[in-house]
This record gives sequence, structure tokens and C-alpha cells, in this order.
Amino acid sequence: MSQSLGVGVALGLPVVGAALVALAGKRPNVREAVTGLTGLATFVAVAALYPAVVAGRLPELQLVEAMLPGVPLMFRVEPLGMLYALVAAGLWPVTSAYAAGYLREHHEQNQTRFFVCFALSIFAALGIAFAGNLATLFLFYEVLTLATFPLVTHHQTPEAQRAGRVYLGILMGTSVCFLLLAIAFTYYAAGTLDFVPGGILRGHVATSSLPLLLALFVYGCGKAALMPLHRWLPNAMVAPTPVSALLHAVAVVKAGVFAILKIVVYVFGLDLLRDTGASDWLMFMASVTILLASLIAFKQDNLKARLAYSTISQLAYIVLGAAMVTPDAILGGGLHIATHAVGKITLFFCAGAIIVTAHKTEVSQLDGLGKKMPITMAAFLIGSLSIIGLPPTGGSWSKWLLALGAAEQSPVLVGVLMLSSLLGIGYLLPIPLRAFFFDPPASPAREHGHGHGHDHDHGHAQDHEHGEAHPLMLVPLSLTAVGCLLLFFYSQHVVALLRPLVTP
Amino acid sequence: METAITVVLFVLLLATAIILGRQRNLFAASMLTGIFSLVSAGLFTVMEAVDVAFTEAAVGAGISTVLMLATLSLTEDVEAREKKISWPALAVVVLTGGALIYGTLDMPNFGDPHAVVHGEIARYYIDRSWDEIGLPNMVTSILASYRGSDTFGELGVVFVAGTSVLLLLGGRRSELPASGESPGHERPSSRPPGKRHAHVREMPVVRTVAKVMLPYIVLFAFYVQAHGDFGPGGGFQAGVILATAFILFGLVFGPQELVRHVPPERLERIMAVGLMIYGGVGVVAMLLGGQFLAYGVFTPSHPSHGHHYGIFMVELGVGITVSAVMIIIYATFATRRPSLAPQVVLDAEDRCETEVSADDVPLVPEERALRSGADLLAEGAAGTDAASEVPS
Amino acid sequence: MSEHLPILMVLVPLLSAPLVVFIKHRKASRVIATLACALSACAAWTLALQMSSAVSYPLGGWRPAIGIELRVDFAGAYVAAIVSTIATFAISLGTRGTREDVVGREMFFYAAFLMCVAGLMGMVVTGDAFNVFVFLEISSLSTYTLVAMGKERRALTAALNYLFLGTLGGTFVLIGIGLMYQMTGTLNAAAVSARIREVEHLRTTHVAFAFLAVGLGIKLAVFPLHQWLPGAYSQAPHAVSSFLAGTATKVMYFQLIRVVVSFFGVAYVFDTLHFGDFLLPLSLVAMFAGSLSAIFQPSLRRLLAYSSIGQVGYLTLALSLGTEAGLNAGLLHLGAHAVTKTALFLIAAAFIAQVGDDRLDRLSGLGKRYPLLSLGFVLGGLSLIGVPGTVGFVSKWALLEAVLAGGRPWLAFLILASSMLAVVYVFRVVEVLYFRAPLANAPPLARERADWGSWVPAGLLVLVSVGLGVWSELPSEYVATAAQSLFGGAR
Amino acid sequence: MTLPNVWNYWAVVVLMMVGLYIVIAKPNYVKKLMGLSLFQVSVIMLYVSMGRVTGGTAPIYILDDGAPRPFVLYTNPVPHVLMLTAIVVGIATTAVGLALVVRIREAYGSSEEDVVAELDRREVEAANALAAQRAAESDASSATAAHAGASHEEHA
Repeated sequence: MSQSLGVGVALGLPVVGAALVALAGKRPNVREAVTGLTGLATFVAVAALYPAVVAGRLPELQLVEAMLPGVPLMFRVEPLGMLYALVAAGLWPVTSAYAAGYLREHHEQNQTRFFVCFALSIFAALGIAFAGNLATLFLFYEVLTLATFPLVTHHQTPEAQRAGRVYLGILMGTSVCFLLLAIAFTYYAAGTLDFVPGGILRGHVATSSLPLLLALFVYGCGKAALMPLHRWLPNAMVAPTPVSALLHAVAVVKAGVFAILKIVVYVFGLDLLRDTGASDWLMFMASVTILLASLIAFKQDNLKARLAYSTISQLAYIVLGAAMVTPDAILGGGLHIATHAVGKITLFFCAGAIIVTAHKTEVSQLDGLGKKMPITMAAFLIGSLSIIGLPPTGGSWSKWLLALGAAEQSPVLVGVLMLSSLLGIGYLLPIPLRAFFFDPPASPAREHGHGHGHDHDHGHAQDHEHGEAHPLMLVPLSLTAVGCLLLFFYSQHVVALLRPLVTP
Repeated sequence: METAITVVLFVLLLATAIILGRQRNLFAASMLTGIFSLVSAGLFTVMEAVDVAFTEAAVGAGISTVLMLATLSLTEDVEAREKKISWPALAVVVLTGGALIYGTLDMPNFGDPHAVVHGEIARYYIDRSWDEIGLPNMVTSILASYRGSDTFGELGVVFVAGTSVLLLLGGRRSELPASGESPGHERPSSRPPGKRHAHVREMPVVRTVAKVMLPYIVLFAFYVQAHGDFGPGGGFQAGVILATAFILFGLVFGPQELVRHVPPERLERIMAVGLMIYGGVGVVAMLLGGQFLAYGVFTPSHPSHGHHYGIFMVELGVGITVSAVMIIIYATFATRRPSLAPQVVLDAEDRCETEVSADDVPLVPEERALRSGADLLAEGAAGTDAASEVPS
Repeated sequence: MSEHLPILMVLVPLLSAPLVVFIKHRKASRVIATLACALSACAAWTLALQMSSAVSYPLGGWRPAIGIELRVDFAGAYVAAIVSTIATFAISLGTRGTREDVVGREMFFYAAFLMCVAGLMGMVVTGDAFNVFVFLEISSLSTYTLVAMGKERRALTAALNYLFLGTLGGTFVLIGIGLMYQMTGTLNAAAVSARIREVEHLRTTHVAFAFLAVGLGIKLAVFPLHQWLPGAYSQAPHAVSSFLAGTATKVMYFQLIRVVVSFFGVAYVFDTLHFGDFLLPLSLVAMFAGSLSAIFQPSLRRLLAYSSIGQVGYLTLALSLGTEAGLNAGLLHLGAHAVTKTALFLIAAAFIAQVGDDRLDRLSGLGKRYPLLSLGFVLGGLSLIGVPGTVGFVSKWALLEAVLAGGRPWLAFLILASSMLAVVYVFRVVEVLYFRAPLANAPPLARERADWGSWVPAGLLVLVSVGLGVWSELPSEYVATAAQSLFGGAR
Repeated sequence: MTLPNVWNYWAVVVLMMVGLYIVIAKPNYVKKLMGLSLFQVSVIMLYVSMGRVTGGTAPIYILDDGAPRPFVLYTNPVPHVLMLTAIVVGIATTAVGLALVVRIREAYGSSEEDVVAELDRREVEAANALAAQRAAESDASSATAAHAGASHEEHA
């Protein structure tokens, strides 16, 4: 009982926070204080569920008898969801602190709407994490899309609106056309939508149609940005950086891959997929996405765009883990949700700090920035290491587990992983290196005379003096950087948490 | 013999219909609709559908023709231009007609007494209605009792028609002419000088004859109302006939005069009353423990008497509403103050051109308002050639 | 008294209309009209909730088929309840958006409105074919007039076109009834369905059904026969457009179901005539063409009207499956769309009251100025799309399950693809409301004060459409029993 | 196959179709309404014909001293009853339609369908043009605003 109450509290707090923020709209300080406090409270509430989950007593909460005929609106906190919820709720207060600093430095309009939608997105993310059946998951999946739509179109410029259309078009389109279809078919076939360890489809769906159903699910979760449905993610980068940070590194995109993992584990069941090989094509697609996205990331000069493509490739890792359906791969995918989240949010924090403080948006402008913003660039370095998967960062463990899983499947996949790590080194490490070891350009106009309208825009910005980023941004990004390191030492807890997924 | 008559009537109908379709002068066309209704009334009589014939003659040939004329007096009286034959329309028509013909192929023979239609239900009415209700006219029994709620709904339709016309046209009445002598006298003719025709209302014969006829028409109306139980007729026909009396008055002495004697405000109330009487009878039946419109409960000892009372009241309600509505509709049309909006016609390139149609010129609103169907009839010839002046 | 409920829900508005005209008092007439609708709604709900099986009410005390029988089954009670409730909400708008010459003669407006309600209710409850025609004409005739009362002069042409098409439809229905009567010798639903077996091989019977279907199809705005709808919905006064959008096509849809299920029988219609094969393609075309043209409409109410054409496509699609599941989905969608679309039209009315006209560009950036209204529109729009958590999703889900049970997944995909179009046209409006700068040179607002007369009912309906989307077992279970009792033994 | 004796149904159908054609094809509203009433009267004929019984008399009891004479063949009264209603519906529709025509003539200055349609089309076009112009103007202003915001974001 108290457990289900805990679930209710964890879900309710963000909504309350959103309401309060809306009320406090006029007074920024109160507003951001409320945001931060609710963030912390939510994290505590979520963390409070952890012991029960570890002990295997999964908290449950049923809100509505039958949201659809025979399908309740209910939540059950299982390990994977616990992890995702912890990540999302844990990074929310950090990000809101960062966002406060960022938005003020940046003099954005509609800040209240921003924070309200932010809180709602977290609410939706938690709903997805705790969802006890496909219908509930779908409900919150759509809520997440709708709650983030205003954040993407935040600037209300024509390009922002265009990005918003692409965002909504792809995310809602795929979810309505594919995911809903898949869910409806699942219900028609299996007669239930509950997440059951071992899956619900065995014996209900013809082996021949399993791959198709899996495809509907995977591409229905457009948030996973699996190619060729990845276009929305780079588009969404027009949003303010905190949005890119939390949502497009943590909440939204992870919602996609998390949903895929959860569906693979609890709807299809690992054994079913392993026996039928219905997910082989997915390994291929995931590998393709990993490599292609990394290659594209190479060509991106805009910092946020490069990070976006790196995200696409990293998400494909998790999908790949799901597709390989070996225990290690699943664990690695789950762990990667956490490690990549922390690492990528660090990178985005740094990118935002650079944009706001130094007015630099292009990689090629960062030469010598390390002298002015050492902490920021150090954090960026750590984040990069974690993404690439080098010790001493958490990323290394998840990559390692994935590699183990790949080894079970086929050497080719191992090769893919190695290659992509090399690519990662190629497109991420140069950034801190340039920042630390290159000399600041005397006149960027001459250096990049060919390209970049930005340079001319920032021509005067180059010489204006600036130091380290605003503390409200500096502290959060340092925290997450430290997080990357901590994960290296404590990731076995995460693995222990996820273990029940693969040992029924 | 009967067949021969039927054939002739059908030929007449077809001819009328086709001429009506080709006729560009709308006065003539509306006359033709009247003729069509009259002939079909004859056809109904041949087919022994006396009530239908009666009603069709009163409504189709009478009221609707007058309404169309009144409308024409407020709009153009000639079709802008002959349209080429429209193939899509023809396609639709052929399709529909073909479907119907196809449908007739499995119909029972015409007049076959063993057809399913004449089966159980019809038998029941023919055999039992005398004992159950005791009216010689089965149609009245069915209409007012067995299928009473159909008639209730029918009355509702009439009521809606009255309301609608009031809502659409009631807004702008042309004000009454200076009271005193009855209008119609020494009013300048509504025709441009040069082609002045004798005005109907200036013909003493017409006025006298009308004066003489009116009381008899009203008397006949009451007869039909009362006699509906025994012969063809009933509330509806009676109402229409009563209305025609007033309409005739309006035609001859001018709608303003009619409105002066029968103020529309009162008519509106009356039209409501009739419907309420009908519904009231039903409600009373409910209060007495029967179902809606179950007249039997009025005199439990002797149900058929109850039916007599019920049917009488119901028919009364029908008569009241129908007559009121018909008068209202006519009066509203006839007293509508027309706008002097110039007529708009399409020229060759379908670009709209505005211009003043011939019979808008010499008229001041009040006068034009006073023209009603009858005058236009009397000036039918003039109407056509005036119309033909409209460039098309 | 409770045995009289079926007739009462028709009688109250039908007799209040003459009362209103008789009293001839502007304020009183509005009060009476609202009360009448509310009472009729109460009657309908009481019947709907208390009934345990189909109710039969012999008018005039004559046994069915001799006299006229009112027959209300679960589905009928459900539709009647929806119609009367929506009428109550719509009438609360009063004479907003009517042409000026109505002023001073409101009682006739209310009388016509009441007659329209009575006609629709009558169509729903009666069990006699010809009685259906009579009530159909009552409602149609009053509808034409009400539509013509719209502000712009285009309302007049819209009304007249509706009159021509509608009367043709009515006459087709009349022909169909006639042929059916000629074949069976009776007009009573039960009796007809009992005898249709003997004559179902005859060509006349086929044609009878064809004419009934086409006639009702015109009134229901099935795809090629929908031309009257956009004009009528977008030009009518607000009370009327809200009411029509929620009820007119729905009642006709219910009549079509009745003709198929109660009169001719599913087996005959779908196995002998293959009605589904005609209806299905039309429905698909309607789903896409309607929504597609909704995307390009310049004004809010025209957009909603075209989306209605698309939604009718879903309704007919559900019917064309010819299964109980399909019927269930159709009835669910009937209710869902009635509530949603009425709410949206009420919101449109509120916007027009504030801004002056409903051209989309005039609404730019009003989301901040009217947060409640805009939020309401968003929620209603989501329900139109069928986003989970709204009642639109419940019906769409039922439709999907029905289609899948019919073994046609590609159909399910088409349904979802077409609802993507709904996403487009809804978010087109949302974008205008929230993410456009207000027109720099916008003319001043028509009125400053909030127009509660239309905000409150709109808000309530939106809440209903969201609430029922979450607690969906209330409608689902009732409709399931309704469909079951309607379909029961039909196959 | 031997055709049933239904020739007068066919005659009725032909009349119906003439009416229908007038409704659909004729541009003049009054003419359309005339066609409509033609159509409806023909439908009435259809009903009345199906009620006909060869040799049957009008459905009014022939009374010998107060009791109906037995063994009389009557026409079927039901279609007659139904058609009384239909006639009323017809006249009601005609009345409303004519009233609408009058209003349209006053509002548009014409009672021809094509003219009115043309006028409507122009009205719509004019409204759209106005809207487009308004949008263009305010877009110009908002574009400058947006640009201001954008540059704002970079040189904050």
C-alpha cells in the first residue's frame, strides 16, 4: 500500500510542481525555486522506491479500472523502469538549476511556459518509466510528445515552427501509425497488454509476422531515432540548450529506447526472439545507424548538431543491445541508458555554457577556449571519454557489456562496436583538444573566411572578454562530469538492479 | 374505360411537365404547376383516392400556385437564360429512373387485390375500424386515431413552415397605407405608363363577386371540417379552404386590408393554439391513464364515443393551425416590402453585371408591395413582355 | 409516469415550441426552450439508465403495426440522451450569431430550434418507418430555416442548397419506405424484419433498400453526397452549428443502422446486397478527402465542418464491417464525436464572439490571451485525433479492434494514417493560437468580457470528452450492451 | 419473361424523373422548387397507385341503415393517409424554399444559382485576399521582431 502511495507521490509531484510554477509565473525567483525543490522532492520520492525494487517487491499503482475495455491504467515499477526513472528524476533538478542560469543569461521569453512544460515532460517520462502495460506506456508517450512540442518551438521563429512540425510529424506520426497499430494488434492477438516477464506473445503470433510486429514497435517508438526516422532529433536542436540537454539526451530519446527495451523484454520475451531470430534485421539496422550517424557527426561543425548525431549513434547502441537479446547485451543496453545519459548531458551543458558565455556555436571556433573556460572544457573531456567508452568513466562498462553480448552473437558486431568507438574518438576528442592545445585565432574571419555566416555575426564577439561560465551552469556540469566518473566505480549496483531482467 | 382515362391523364401530366421544364416565363410555369396538381388530383380521383385528390386540389392547385406568384412578384419573373442540356443531371436522372424501373419488375400487378400491401394491416382497418371507431371514412379513422401521431407530426411540419416563413420574411412588413378608404382604389398602376392594364382591384365585377362568394367559401370550409368523418375532407382540407377564403379577400381587396382585419400577431397565437390542442388531447389521454392519443380512455364505458370526441378535437386543432399558417404564409409573402436591389445577371464571360430590371424602375416600394399574384395574373401578358425586356 | 418516458422526450420540446410562440416573450422563450431541452434530456437519461430491455410504447393504445409504436432499445436511448443533452448545451448560446432581423422575434427562432430537437428525438425513438419520415421532415425543415438565420448572406444560399439536397434525400427515403411497404405490407420495424425474408430475393426489395440508403446517405453526408454540409455548418448561427455538428449526422447514422439492422437485417444487407463493399470505399475516400480538405480551410468553422465529413467516414466504415464489433465501434464513435465536435464548435463560437470572425489568421497568438479557450481547443482537438486519454481514443481503439477482428490490418493502418491528417489540421490551429505573433494590424476585439454563455458549456463538454477518455468503462460497457442488443441474433 | 402489369408505375417514374431533372439542371431557384414539387407529387402517385385495388371503391364505408354493407371491395386506405401527410410536407417545403428564394433575391439581386455562386466565389476571394494582405503586413513586422529575438539570443 505505502509502496503504491510512493508511486503516486513520485508521479504527482511534477504535476503539482507544474501547477505551482504556473501560479508563480510572475516572480522568476519563486518560480525557479519551486522547480528546483520539486525536482529534488521528486528524486527523493523516486529513490524511495529503490529498496523495494531491489528486494523484488515491485510497487504497483492502479488508477483506473479500465482505460480501455479490459486494460487498466496502472503502473508497476520494475528494475528497468526504476533505472530510467532514477536517471530522469536525478538529472531534472540539476538541469533546472542549469536552465535557470541559462535562460536568464539568455533573456528568453515565455520562461514560465518553458518550466511548466519541462515539469510536465518529466511527469510523462516517469509515467513511461513506471507504465504497467502498453496502453499506459502509449498514453504517457504521447503526453511526452505534446509536452515537449512547445519546448522545441520555444523561440517561435519560423524555423522553430518548422522544426516543431517535423518533430510532431515524425514523433506523433510514427506513434499513431505504427506503435498504436502494433499495440492494437498485440491486444487483438494476445488479449492482454500487461508487461509480463517472459513476454505475452509466445504462441499468439505467427513466427513469420513477428519481425513485422517488432518493426512496427521499434519504428513506432520514433523517439529512439533509429534511422531512417532520425530527422527530428537534429531539427529539435533549435530548442534552448537545457531542452536539448535533458530531453534530447535523457528524457525523450531515452523514452524511445527504454520503450523498445521494455517491449523486447516484457512483450516479446528474450527467449521468443532468440528462438525465432525475429530481431536479426534489427541488429543490422542498428549497426547501420551506429556507423552512419557517427560518420555524419564527423561532418558537423555546429557543436549541438554534432552532439545530436552522436546521440543518434549512441541510442542505436541500446537498440542493438535490445536486438541481440543476449543477457549481457540487455544489461549493457540498460546500463548504457544511464551512462550515456550522464555523459551526454554533460556535453550538452558544456555546449550551452559555451554558447551563452562565449557565443560560440561552431566547433571550429573553439580553438584555445580551454584557457578561458578550463572547468567547462575539462568536464567536456570527461563526458567525451564516457561517450566513447574509455575508462575511467561509466561508459566503458556499458560498452564492455555490449561487446560481450556482441561476441556471443557474431564477430561482425564486435567489429562494428570497435569501429564506432574509434569514430567516436574522432569526432568528440578533437573538441577539448582544440580548446586546450590550439592557439586562439587571431582573426577568425581570416581563418574561416570561406564558410560560416556566424563568424561574421560573431566577429565582434570574438574579442569581447569573458571568463568561466555562470556558476548556475558551472556547478551542474561539474556535477554530471563527476557523475560520469562515479559510474565507473559503482556501475555494478546498476547491473545488480537490472539482473532480474535476464534471470527470470 | 378507367384505363383510358388514366392514360389520357398521364399524357396530359407528361405534356404539362415537359412544357413546364422548357417554359422560361415563370408566371406561365407556375400556372403549369397548378394545372399539373389539378390533373393529378383528377388522377387520384380515378384511383379512388378521394381525400388525396381533395387535398392535392386545394393545396397544389390553390395555395402553392398563389405562393409562387407572390414570390415572383418579389423576384424576377423570367429565367435568366435557357441552359444547355446538362449531361450530369441527365446521368443522375437516368440512373435513378433506371433503378426505379428495375424495381418495378418484381412488383405485383397494378390493382392486384391479392398484393401484399392489401394484406393483414389494411384488412384490419377495413374490417375493424367501423366497430372500433365507427366512422364511415376509414381514412379519417386511420389518420386521426390509428396513425394519430403521424398527423400530429404533420401538423408539426405545418407549424414549422409557418414559423419559418415568419422568421425569414416576417421581419420587414410594408407599413399600412393611410387608413380610411380601402386601398386598391385610385392607386397608380404598378405598370410603367404606356402599357397600363385595368387593375383587378378596380374591376367592380370581381369585387362584387368576391364579396358574394366569401361567406359561402367559409361555410363550405366548416362543412368540410364537420363532414370529414363521413366523407372526404377533414381538418386539413377545411383549414386550407378557410384560408383560401381569406387569401381571395387578400387578392381582391389587397393584403394590407387583410392584415388590417386579421392582424398577424393574433394569427401567430392561433397557429400555436391548434398544435397545442392536438397535443393537449394526447396529454389528457395520458393523464387519464391511457397512452398518448389513446382517445378510448375518455369514455371507458364506450370507447368508440371517446374516439369520436378525440378525433373531433384533433381535427379541430388541425383545422385551426392549418388555416392560420396558410393565411400567415400568404400574408407574409404578400406584404413583404421588396428591396429595390437591382438585378444582377451574368454576361457572356460569366462576369456579373449589375443592372436594373425592367419592372423595378417605376415602382416605389409600397406600391410594389401591394402587387400580388392576382394582379400579375391579370397582367400576365404584360408580365411576360416586361420580363422579356430583361436582357439575358 | 415512467412508461411514458419515450413519448415525453419528444413531446416536451414539440409542445414547448407552440407554447413559446403563444407566450411571445423574448426572455421567457429562451428560458422555456432551455428548460424543455433539459427536461427532455432528463427523460432520455432516466430511460437510458433505468431500462433493462428494449421499451415499446404503443401510441394511441393500438397494438404495434396497427398503430404506431415507439421502440427504444439501448442504442436508441443512448442516441436520444446524447441528442437532448447536446441540445441543452447548444441552446445555451441563445441567438448568438444570428442575423439582425431576428431581434425582437427570437421566439420563432427558439420555436424552430425546439421543433428541430423534437424531430430528431422523434426519429430516434419511433419504430415506424413512415413516422421516421415525418419526424425527419420536421427536423429538416426547421434546420433549413435555422441555418438561414446565420449572419452572412452566404447562410441563405447554404440553407437553400441544403433544402434542395435535403428534400431530395427525404423524398428518396419516402420512395424507399414506399417500396418497402409495398413488399411487406407493413411499416412497423419488427413486422418488416419478420417479413423481409420472404421477399428478399425480389428486385423491388433491393431497390427499396438502395433508395433508403441513398436518401439517408445524403442527410448523413456520406462522401459524394456531402456538399451541403460545409456551408450549413460554417454559416449557421452558433447555437445551430454546434447542435447540428453534434447531432444531425449522428441521428441519420443511427437511422441507417436501424434500416440495416432492424428493418432489412444484416444477413440480407451484407451477404445478399454486399452493402459493405459499396460503403467501405466511400468511407475511406471520405476519411482522407474530408480531413485533407480540412487542412486547407481558411476559417475555423469550415475546418471543423470538413473534419466532420472525415469523421462520418469513420462512422460509415465501422458500419460497413457488418459485425457487432463494428457496430459497437460506430456507436462509440458516434457519441465521442458528438461530444467532441460540439465542444469544438462551442469554442469556435466563443472565439468568434471575442474576435469577430473565425478566420484562422485572426486567431494568431490568442493562446496567451484566452488560455482557457485555447486549452479547451487543444484538448478537443486531441480527442478528434484520438490521442489516448481522450474519448476519441476509446472509439478509435474500438474501431481498430473491430477492423483487426475483421482480419483487415491494412484497413487499421489506413485509419491511423488518416488520423495523421487530423493531427495536421488540429496542430495547424494550435500553431496559430500559440506560436504565431498576434497580428500587428489586427482590428480591435469585438468584445472584451469573457462570454460565459458559451465558455461554460464548451468547458463542460471538453471535460466530459477527456474524463470519458480515462474512465472509459462507463460509455464502453453501455455501448457494448447496446450494440449487442441491437445486433443480437442478427447473425 | 412476362413483364408484370406495371405500366402506370413506369409513367409515374417518368414524371418523377422530369421533376428530378428540373431540380438538378435548372439554374433558376423558383424553377428548381417547381421541379421539386413535381417530383413529390409524382411520388404521391406512386403510393396511391400501389394502394389501388381493381374494382375497389373509395375507402368510405357504404352504409345501409347505419351498418356497413358487407362484401364491398375497398381501395387500400393506408397509402392515402400517408400521402395526405406527404402533401403537407411538400407544401411546407415549397413555402420555406420560396421564402429563402425571396431573401436571396434581396441579398444578391438575383435568384439564379450560377449568378449567386459566382457572387459567393468573389466574396470568398476578396476575404482571402484581404487576409493574405493582413498576414503579409504583420509577418513583415513579426519577422523583424523574430530577427531581433534571434540576434538577441546570440549577442545577449
